[in-house]
Amino acid sequence: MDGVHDMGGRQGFGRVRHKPKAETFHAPWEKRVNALYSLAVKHGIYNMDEYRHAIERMEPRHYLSASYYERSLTSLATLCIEKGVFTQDELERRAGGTVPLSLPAAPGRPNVATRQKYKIGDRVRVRTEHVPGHVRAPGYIRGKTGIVVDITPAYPFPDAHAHGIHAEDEPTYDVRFRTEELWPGSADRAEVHVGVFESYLEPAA
Amino acid sequence: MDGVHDMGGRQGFGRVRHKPKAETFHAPWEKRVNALYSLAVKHGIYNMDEYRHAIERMEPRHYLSASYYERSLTSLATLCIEKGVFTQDELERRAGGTVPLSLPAAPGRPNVATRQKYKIGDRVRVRTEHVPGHVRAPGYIRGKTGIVVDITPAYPFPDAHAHGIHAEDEPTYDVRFRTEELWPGSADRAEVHVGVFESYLEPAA
Amino acid sequence: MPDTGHRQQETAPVERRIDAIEAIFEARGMNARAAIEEFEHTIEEKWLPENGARVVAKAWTDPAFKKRLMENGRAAVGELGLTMPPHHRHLIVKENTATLQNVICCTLCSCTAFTIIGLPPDWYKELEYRARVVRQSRTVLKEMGLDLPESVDIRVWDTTADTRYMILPERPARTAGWSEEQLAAIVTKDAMIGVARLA
Amino acid sequence: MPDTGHRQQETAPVERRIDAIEAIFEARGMNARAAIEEFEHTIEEKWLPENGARVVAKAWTDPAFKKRLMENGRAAVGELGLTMPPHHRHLIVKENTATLQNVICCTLCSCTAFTIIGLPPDWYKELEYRARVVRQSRTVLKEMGLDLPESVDIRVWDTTADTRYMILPERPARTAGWSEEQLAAIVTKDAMIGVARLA
Repeated sequence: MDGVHDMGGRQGFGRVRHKPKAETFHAPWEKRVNALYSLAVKHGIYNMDEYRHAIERMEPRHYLSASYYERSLTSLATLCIEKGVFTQDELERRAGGTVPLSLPAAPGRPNVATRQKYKIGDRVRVRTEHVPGHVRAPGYIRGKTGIVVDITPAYPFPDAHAHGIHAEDEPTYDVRFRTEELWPGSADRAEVHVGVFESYLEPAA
Repeated sequence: MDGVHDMGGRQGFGRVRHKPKAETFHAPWEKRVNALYSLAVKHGIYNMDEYRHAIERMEPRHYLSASYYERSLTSLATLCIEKGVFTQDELERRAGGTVPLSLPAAPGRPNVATRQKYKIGDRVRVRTEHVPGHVRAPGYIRGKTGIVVDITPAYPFPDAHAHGIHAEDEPTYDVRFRTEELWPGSADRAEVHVGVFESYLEPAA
Repeated sequence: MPDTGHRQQETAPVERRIDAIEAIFEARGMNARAAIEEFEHTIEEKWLPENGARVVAKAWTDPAFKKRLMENGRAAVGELGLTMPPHHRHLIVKENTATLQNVICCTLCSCTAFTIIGLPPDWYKELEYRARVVRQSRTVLKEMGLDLPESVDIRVWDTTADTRYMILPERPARTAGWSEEQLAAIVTKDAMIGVARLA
Repeated sequence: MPDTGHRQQETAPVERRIDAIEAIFEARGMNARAAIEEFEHTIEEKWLPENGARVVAKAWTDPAFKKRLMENGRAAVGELGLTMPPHHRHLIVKENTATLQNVICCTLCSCTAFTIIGLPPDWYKELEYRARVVRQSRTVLKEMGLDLPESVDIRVWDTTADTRYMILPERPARTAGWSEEQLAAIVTKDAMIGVARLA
C-alpha cells in the first residue's frame, strides 16, 4: 500500500537525532511490548509479515505521532483481536480506556504469474504497480531501473504471507540503483541497494 | 518537495468525515488566523505561494497531527519571523510558551529553460523531477502521460514565486489523466484533471 | 544567545499563539482587530454558497448566461455582482449531467472558489478527502452518500493552480417552471463541489 | 452491541494497554511474565553489539574466517556460537574501505541483524533516518558526525527483505599487532551499521 510508512526519500524531515551508543528502549513498558509481540509470533498467532503490515495499516496521523513501540503495541493489539485471541471489548475493559487499533487490511495477492528468473548483471525494472495490501518494494524504486548484483535463496512472498494467502517462496534480488536514477538532480550521489522480490521485477531493455 | 502534504493517492486513510452543510470553522480563534494570514498577504509580507510552501515545510509529524487552522497559523508565524516582522523571541514571550514553526526552505527555481508550448489535444508527460522547493505538480502525476484539454492564460510560476525568485508567468494546461494510467489496477475508474504549469511538462510520443 | 530562558516552556496553545500575533500586528499599526472584524463580517455576509446558488439558478433558466458562464466564469459571475480575489484569475464551470459527475478537490492544500461557493467545508480540507478522492472517487462519493451507477462517468478536478472551479449541478426534473429564487434555494455547497446531486 | 459504555472513555495510556495484553496472555496460559523476563535477560545478556565486535575482530585477524564470513555470514557467525532467528535466512557482510562506505537502513520499518549487532538504536528506527539516509546519505552522515570526502563512495543497503546486513568496518591503522580481544573492544554498533568509522 502507498502508506505514510513508506518513508524512503520523503522530504521535509529534520536532522537525525543521533547520539553515540544510543539506547534502544526508553521505558520498561517498551520491553514488555517487544517481548509480547515476539511471544505472539512464537505461538503462531501471526507471522512477521502480518505484524509489519498491521503497523502499516495504522491510521496515518497515529502512525506518524506514535513512538516506535506504540506502533508495535498497536500491531500486537490489532492482530490479537483480528485473530480472535481476545475482543476489543475485553482489551479496553482491562485497559480502562480505548485502545487505538490499525485499520482493516485490503486484500493480499499471490506471486505474479509473469515473474521470471534473473542472473547477476541483468538490468531489471521495478514494475509500476500499486499493491493495495502488504508489499516490500519501497515506493522510491517503483518504475526504476537497476542492475542485479546478488541473488538470495527463496523467502516467503510478503504480499501473500502477510494476508494468509498461499504462495511460492521467491528469491530476492539485490538490485543496485543509482540515486541519480531514483531522484534525478535531487539526491546525494550514492548507490542504493534494495532486496527486491522476483514478483516486483520485469526485464529492462 | 516530496513532502507528506502531497496527499493525492496516499493510502491508509479512513472514511471522509462528511456531513451535509458542514462547518468551515469550529472555534473563534480559527477565524482570527484566517483573517490575519490574509491581512499579511494584503500588506505584502508574503504571497500565497510562500504561504502554501510554509505549510508544506512544517515538520511532518506536526503537519499530520495539526488541525487545518493550526497549519495556517504555523505558516503565518513562520513567515512573519522569516520576513522580519517579529522575532521568534518576541512571539514566544507574548504567547507565553514555545511556538512550533516550519522548517527552513530549500532553494526555489526559475522557469525550466526547455519548456515549450502545447495546444489542445497534445499528449504530454509530466517530467520526472524532484523539485526540492515549492512545486504544484502533485507526486501522483510525475512521469505520467495525459492529454491537454484546456489552456489558461499565464500565472506566476509557483516554484519561483514561493521563493522570491524572478520568473516569467506561465500558462497552466488542464491535463486529463486516466486513473488506470496513474494507479494501474488500483483505483476507481475516473478521469483526473490537473492544472499543470508549462515547466512541468514535456511532449509525449 | 540572550534571554532564551522562556524557550524551556511548554508549547503555547493555539489561541495564545494567535493572540500574540494579533497583538504584535496591532502594535505595528496593521489594524489587526479591524481586519478580524471585517473578515468575520465577510464570511457571514459575503462569501456564501447562496452566491453560487444564484449563478446556478440563472444558468438553469437563462441559456445565454449559461453560455457566457461556461466560456468565462469570472466575467459571468461578475454580471451578478460577484467578485473573486485577484489571484483567482479564472473560474471554470463544469456541468454535471445524467451521465457525468464532476468533482472538485485540492490534493495539495484546500483551494476553492470561496467567494462564489463559500469557504470550503471542514471535510474538504481534511487529509482523507485529499488523499482518497482522486484515486477512489466512486468509493468516496458512495461513502459520502452519493451512490452513482457505473453508467455515470466521474471527472475529478484537482485544483493545483490558481484557476478555480465550480460545478453546475444537474437541474432536478421536478423543478420545471420554478423561479430563479425557488431554484437557488435548493442549490447546496456540496452540489457545487460535486459530492452531492440535487433531488 | 452489549456493554459499550466504556468506549466513551479516554484513550488508555500505552502502559495500561500492554498491562491488559500481558494479563490476557497470562490468563490464556501463554506465560507472558516468563516471556518478558526471558526477553529482558536476552537483550541484556545475548543480543549485544559485542557479538558483532567479535566477528569483526576475527575477520580482521583471520583471513580464512573473513573469506567464509563474506561468502556465508550466517554460517560464519555460527562458528563463534552466534545464532540468528529462523526468518533471518541470510547475513550479508559488506566491507568498508578507504574509498567505500556501506551504510544499512530499513526505510519501511526497522529491520536489523539484532542478534549479531544488537537491537537497533532509537535513531535508526526514527522517521528522519528512514526518510533521509537513502536520498541524502552524505548529508545525513555528515550531520551524524561522519564527514566523508567526495573520494569515498557511498552504498546504502535498504533492508527490505529478511536478509540481514552487517558492516565490516575498516581496521584502524593504529591497531597493528592488537589481539582479537583488544580489537573487539573498539568496534561499535554505529560502525557495524555504517554511520561511523573507527579511529
